[in-house]
Amino acid sequence: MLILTCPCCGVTAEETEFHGGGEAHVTRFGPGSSEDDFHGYLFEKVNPKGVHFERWRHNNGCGKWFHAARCTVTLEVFGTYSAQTTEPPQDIKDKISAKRPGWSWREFA
Amino acid sequence: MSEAVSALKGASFDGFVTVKDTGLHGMITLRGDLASDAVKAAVQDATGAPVPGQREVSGADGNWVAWMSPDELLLIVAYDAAPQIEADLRKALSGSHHLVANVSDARAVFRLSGSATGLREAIAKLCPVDMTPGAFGPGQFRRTRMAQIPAALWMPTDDSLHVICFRSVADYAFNLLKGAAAPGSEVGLFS
Amino acid sequence: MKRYSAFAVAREALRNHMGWERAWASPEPKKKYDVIIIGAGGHGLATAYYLGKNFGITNVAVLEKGWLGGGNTGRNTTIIRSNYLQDPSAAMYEKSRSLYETLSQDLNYNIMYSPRGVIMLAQTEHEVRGYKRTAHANALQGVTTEFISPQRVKEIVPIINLDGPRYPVLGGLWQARAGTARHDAVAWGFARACSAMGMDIIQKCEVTGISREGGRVTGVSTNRGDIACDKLGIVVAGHSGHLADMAGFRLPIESVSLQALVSEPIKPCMDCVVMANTVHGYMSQSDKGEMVIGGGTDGYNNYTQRGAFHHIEETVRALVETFPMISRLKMLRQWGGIVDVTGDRSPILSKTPVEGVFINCGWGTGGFKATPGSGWGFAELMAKGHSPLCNEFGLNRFKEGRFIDESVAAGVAH
Amino acid sequence: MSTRLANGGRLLNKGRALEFTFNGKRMTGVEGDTLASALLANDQMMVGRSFKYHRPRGIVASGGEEPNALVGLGENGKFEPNQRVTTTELFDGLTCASQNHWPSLEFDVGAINSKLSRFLPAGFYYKMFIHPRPLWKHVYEPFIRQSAGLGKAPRDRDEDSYEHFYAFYDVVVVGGGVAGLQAAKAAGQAGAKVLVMEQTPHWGGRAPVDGGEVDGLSVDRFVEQSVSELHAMENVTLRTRMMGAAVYDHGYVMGYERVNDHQPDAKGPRHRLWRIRAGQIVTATGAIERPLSFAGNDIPGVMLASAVRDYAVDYGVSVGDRTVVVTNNDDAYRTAITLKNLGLEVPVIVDARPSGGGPLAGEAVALGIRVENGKGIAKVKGGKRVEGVEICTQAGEGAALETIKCEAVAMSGGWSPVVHLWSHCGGKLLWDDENVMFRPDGDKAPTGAEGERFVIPAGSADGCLDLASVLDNADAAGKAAAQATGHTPGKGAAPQAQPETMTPIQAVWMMPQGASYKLRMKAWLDYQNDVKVSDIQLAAREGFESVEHAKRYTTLGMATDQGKLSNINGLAILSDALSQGIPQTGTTTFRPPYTPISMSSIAGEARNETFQPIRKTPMHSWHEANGAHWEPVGAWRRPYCFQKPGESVHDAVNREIKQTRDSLGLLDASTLGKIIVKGPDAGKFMDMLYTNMMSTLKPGRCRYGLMCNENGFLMDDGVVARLDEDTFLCHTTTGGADNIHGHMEEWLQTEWWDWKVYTANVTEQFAQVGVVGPKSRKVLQKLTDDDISNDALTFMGWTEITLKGGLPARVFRISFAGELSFELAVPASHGRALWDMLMQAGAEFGVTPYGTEAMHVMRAEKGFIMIGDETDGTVIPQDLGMDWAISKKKEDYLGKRAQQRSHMTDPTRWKLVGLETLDGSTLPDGAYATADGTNANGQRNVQGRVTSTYHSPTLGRGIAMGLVLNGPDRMGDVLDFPKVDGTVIKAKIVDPVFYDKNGEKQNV
Repeated sequence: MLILTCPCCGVTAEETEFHGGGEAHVTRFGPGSSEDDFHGYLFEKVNPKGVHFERWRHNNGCGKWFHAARCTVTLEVFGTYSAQTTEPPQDIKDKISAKRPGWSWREFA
Repeated sequence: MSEAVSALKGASFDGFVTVKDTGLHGMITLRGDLASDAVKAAVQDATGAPVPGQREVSGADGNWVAWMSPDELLLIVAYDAAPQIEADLRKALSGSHHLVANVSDARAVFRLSGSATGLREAIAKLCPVDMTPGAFGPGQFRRTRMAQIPAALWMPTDDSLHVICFRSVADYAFNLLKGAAAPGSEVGLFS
Repeated sequence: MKRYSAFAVAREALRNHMGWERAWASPEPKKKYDVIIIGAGGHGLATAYYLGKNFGITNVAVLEKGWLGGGNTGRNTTIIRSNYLQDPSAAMYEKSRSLYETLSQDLNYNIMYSPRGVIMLAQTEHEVRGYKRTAHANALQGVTTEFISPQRVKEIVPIINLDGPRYPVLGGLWQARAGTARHDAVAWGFARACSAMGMDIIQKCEVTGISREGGRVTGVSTNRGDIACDKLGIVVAGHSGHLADMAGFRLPIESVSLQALVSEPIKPCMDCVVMANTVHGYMSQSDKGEMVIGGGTDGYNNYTQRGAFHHIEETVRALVETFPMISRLKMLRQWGGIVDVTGDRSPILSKTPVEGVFINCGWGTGGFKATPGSGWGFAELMAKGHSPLCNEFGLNRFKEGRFIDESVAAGVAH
Repeated sequence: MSTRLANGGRLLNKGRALEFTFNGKRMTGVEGDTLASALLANDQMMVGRSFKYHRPRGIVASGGEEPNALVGLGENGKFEPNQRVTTTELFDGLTCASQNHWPSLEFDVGAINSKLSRFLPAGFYYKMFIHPRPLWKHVYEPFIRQSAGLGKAPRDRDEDSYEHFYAFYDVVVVGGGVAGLQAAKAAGQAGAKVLVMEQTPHWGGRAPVDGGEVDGLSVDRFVEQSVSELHAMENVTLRTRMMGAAVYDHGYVMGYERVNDHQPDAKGPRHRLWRIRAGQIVTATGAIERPLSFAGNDIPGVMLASAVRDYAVDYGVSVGDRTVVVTNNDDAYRTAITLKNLGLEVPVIVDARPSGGGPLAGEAVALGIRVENGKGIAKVKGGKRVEGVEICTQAGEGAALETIKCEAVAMSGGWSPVVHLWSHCGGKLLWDDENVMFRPDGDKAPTGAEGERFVIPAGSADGCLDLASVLDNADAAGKAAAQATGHTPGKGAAPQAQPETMTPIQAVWMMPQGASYKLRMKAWLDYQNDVKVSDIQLAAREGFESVEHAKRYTTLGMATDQGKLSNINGLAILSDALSQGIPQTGTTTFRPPYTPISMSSIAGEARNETFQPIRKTPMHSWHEANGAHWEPVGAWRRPYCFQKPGESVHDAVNREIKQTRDSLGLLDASTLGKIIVKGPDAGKFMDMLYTNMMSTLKPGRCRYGLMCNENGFLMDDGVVARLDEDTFLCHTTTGGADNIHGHMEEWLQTEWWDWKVYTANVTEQFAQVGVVGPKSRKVLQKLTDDDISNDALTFMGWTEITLKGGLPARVFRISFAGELSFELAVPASHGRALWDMLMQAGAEFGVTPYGTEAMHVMRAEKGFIMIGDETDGTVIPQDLGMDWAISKKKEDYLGKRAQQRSHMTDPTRWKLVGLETLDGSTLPDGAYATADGTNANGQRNVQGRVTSTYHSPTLGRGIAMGLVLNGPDRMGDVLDFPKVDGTVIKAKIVDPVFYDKNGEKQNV
């Protein structure tokens, strides 16, 4: 039973106040995009054993979406941050680098 | 004009705390830039209360402003005053990007009173919220889950607590609170 | 291999059971195999078994990083049914169910297939329509099911509460020949039979890399050395994404935790399996007397084989309402498994971008019931390059938008 | 025989006698007894039968580890099977019965299995019952099933209530023994907010039984003092009768509080499940004594040495006048000494260690007790109770040296720390060779939300076996927990106890070492599941080498005690058989809960009325009072129809339809979702949400729209009204409001966050009533002075009106039934009043409220689709011939790209048509249209299916809609729809609009 801190209302609450929304920082591909791009956007999830950037909604709270960086093996939460961004903020990446040397994700590390 | 009625028409229950449907309140949803002077002024004029801080509620007895999210407030006023306030807010905020909606009839409000520790216990049976004095108290506004429905809590005073939920589940919420306050089920924790 | 029988047991009893041989050998890996299967769960072992039985391919190794049958095969709620809506699913699960019927005899190992029947409760008008549709589809698919009245439901399951305050029981989809089997025994029986055919089941052997040459697989590296192969089958459920990564392709898969629990054993009180999807719970009673209960999946990627308590809570709450008599039973044990879920919640049995590499995954919460069928079809796919059972379950279906979506019928849970 | 002693019994109030019955036999105990101690006081040695062989079973332990003594407790609505007598407090009037036997405990037919045991080794059923196949289903399995299970299945509804409680602490200490109390003190004094939970009603754990001194106080005085100090601390909470049931991720602890089990008639909940979030968890859960594996170690009267001691000291109960003690460690000597001091006989202490024990042994000898070193028990004599033991040399093969008469055997194989809670969330163990135990590996603790360690073992749970080290260890644990939660622990030293000198334990897994097969197959490991040493050895021989394989093959440790007594002994035997070290073998996984917890406590308050929320409209009470036949729609409850007295559902539906089409009907449409979308970019946003062009909608007008998900599939539909230049009101399906609002917010917050759009879900603000039928304008006009004529309010328009009396309302002139109709929206608080007004005003037109079924039939007569019927998550608007609702002009909308995929544009996709049976009958729900031949898997080919089918009272025949291969191009074709019984209904492909094709009726 996870605890998460909602960066939008600042509350730290248990999982039951939240709703998971899957992989974060996925680029939307619309009409005109290639078959592979569209397929990648809709279906190909990273599903890593390790650091995962994911979306959550505080649905039994302020109702806002936010992002979390979480380890899928230990369930450690490295941090939560605004959903209005296209890549994880530097401080979160630094924190992960400190705790998981050599980790990598897409172009970030 | 027909008489407006709340979901449970003032029903009440006496357990180790008293649970009562507080009847109708005027409620207005305001979405906009809460930091803007326009919103601050409009809210002040409408309710006499300032824009509350994050997860806080401002105002007093029947005139509250609750922080719902970074861009949303819930104004709680007298039921009959709501239409006028709604109009005033619209006027005051015209020009800025905002949303104002009269939602006075969309919700039910319950008041828990009596034992100051008892009402904390009753809520702690239903909501995953730390109800310890110091962790939660007057001035705070907490949106959360009450058993299987979304709800929000605030404490006008140390010995009273308000629960707000959607109107359609008022029955369910009332039954939950009755069970939580049932005589003999005291936990004796916050005393 | 010495045959198992009541006579054999009696004979051994007189020798203090000293004469029993190993159920399966524990060999050292060879340098090369025709086929390597990664994953000695039910599906992997069944694949190996049918490769040998149906296609005479016995130079096969099944590599297992832990102990065989130690994944979802040993963690599920043992339900076997084939009352699926979509043709490809119904074909796969019915093939599997019919194989289960004679599996004990085929393997000379009692896997305790018990066709005690499965009821899926219809508790909304929408579910009623959904299950009636499924019954019609099943009739044309050669799957015997019927939509039954609440009274019939009550006759079959006397302990059920038909008119709960929330969702009255409006009927049910009844498959009399569905049932359960002893999950461990399925893995053990297949393992014993594979070993008897001369296949190598290599436990505690973790694959660390997949080697390729010119887009073709050449072998695997493991903690017990490199092993060459012509064909490679990846059958590792929740860890599929990880293995696909090694082979250099991605899967439309997410791994989440699924939970189950059992009560303390009580005397028999419910003969069949009951699934109540509206309230998210299902329950059966094991031969041991435990009520076996299936829970929900977490809403987030998880590799811990643990889950959050509120899923257990939701399931138990639903079942206490549906079967009030379990209220005073106690939960004995609770556990989780990692399931791999695809974009349409149907499995993938497919060739891959890497020649010679085949993938069997995405069974989500429904893998156990498909074990022999999946092995049968996947073995055919690996041996011949195509299989009617597997054709619709290809990887490319997501690109084409050709989904096999079972959730459209009311019966979404497995 | 076992009896109550004249003296002893520190937990008893002998002044108060309590009556209870066991198998109908009246017995007497005293206040403070557990059911176990009371049964023993009444010489009830045999209390049950084992699972497989139905062997006689007696009480072995004194706590939650008890594998044998399970009873059916209470009656009717308070009956509970498999209740452990050792953890059941005695109360006046308690009734219980033993389990798993027929016809009686004393004489049990099933005991025949015991005679056959050599033919029923581990896993025998995998090897038998294979041929002939039918016999398994019809003979073998039914037999196995009948003989399976333990307690009776409850019959009646549970009379009690249950609840949850959410609590938050810096430090949660599990276990109220000296270790728990000391850890709590250390953490409490540092200022941490602490909860201490103890599963029994008493503080102090085992220490008071074993004695000793702390800081010059007797240990029980020390316990009292610690408890009162803790009570005095504001920041410390103490709870008894509360078990630490489970530890989950991120410091989540389950506390299982048995509030009223000991006073079943008291008010309040029976159980309360505490859901606690802890910064740090201190597991001061103690240790459990291990049995020894010798032949006949399962005969009633063979007990753990510590349990024999507990019953004597805590409950003043002697389990026998003559007790033989057998051990491989010093601790068991305490039992002998205790018994001797109580004036009971201890004929001999059998110590497997050649060199014997330490000071305690000396003490025993000084008391005149005979001690035999290097010896073991070859076998226990007796059937339903112990009669004696055969002594042999431990090193030998079991040749009897002498037989000693006795009534009880107190055994000790050493102690195993209770590591369950440590392990639940991933804490690892290490094997301690010196102390012969698995204990927590401090370097591999469970980690929490921040990657921090959040469980700290304390006292004997951490492998400390004497009082002095327990206190040191626990004090350190408490301080560490406080530190880790941001508090500064005091510098003070831990309370001091006299360190004890003990001779080391010697690992003894088999007694005697070289026991013959005959002895090994009578040496029990798992008492409840009847797993013996020989079974584990068989498993090993057959290749079940993983500890998980051996467990599952033999069922070792899978009984209701979850192997608390058997697991370590079992895996030691397995290791030995595989000639590998115990650490190489490892343990099985520890799964929650620690001991079983009630299902009802997990369900908590969610039962009956509060099982799940039911959403009710403002008119709900009227519906209830007027014959509503309810249908759950999502969380809502809607009338399916309104039954008049004596009227069938079918007739009611037909009446409602006829009346509505002829004159006037009312529909409570309050459940429809209503979402406001407002802002400068609202139009742009609406164009992305809907497949239609919404930005061009004029204020005052309505437009029907479709919404797809990114995968292209139709997800919702409804009427959109433009309220003003930058405000839209979106109506959604009844089930859809919350999802669609969430869907909108998701796109606004996570993809288009720079767009200036706000949304608000105002579904519950409005009560909405459909006023439907030729007379609808008339009745509405009676209620308002505003102009609602066809010119003022044209079809698909909306306006604000004021009802007589001044109530403002919105009127939407839309129609889902195909008649002239208006939807009226008023504030929910006036919903019931509006309904009453309309009923009154409509009386002269025979106004008829109608339900969801009439609504469905009428929309089907009109060929309108219904989300969930025509759509099922795999249908795209193009399938439904709704291309008219898909804007060609728009570059993009959610789902557009997906709809360009090859399978979505495939011309052979099934398309929507009407279906008309040739014989006028009604097609069955979900029927399929067959095509020639079968597919590659031998399944019958199909070419279409029914999506909606009803009897139309208006047309007096069955009507249906369906999706059919090339349907729209095959008007007039006749299809075969087989019913499940095989008979075929023929239906013709027709236009889906069956009623008022030109839409004249809605446009007057």
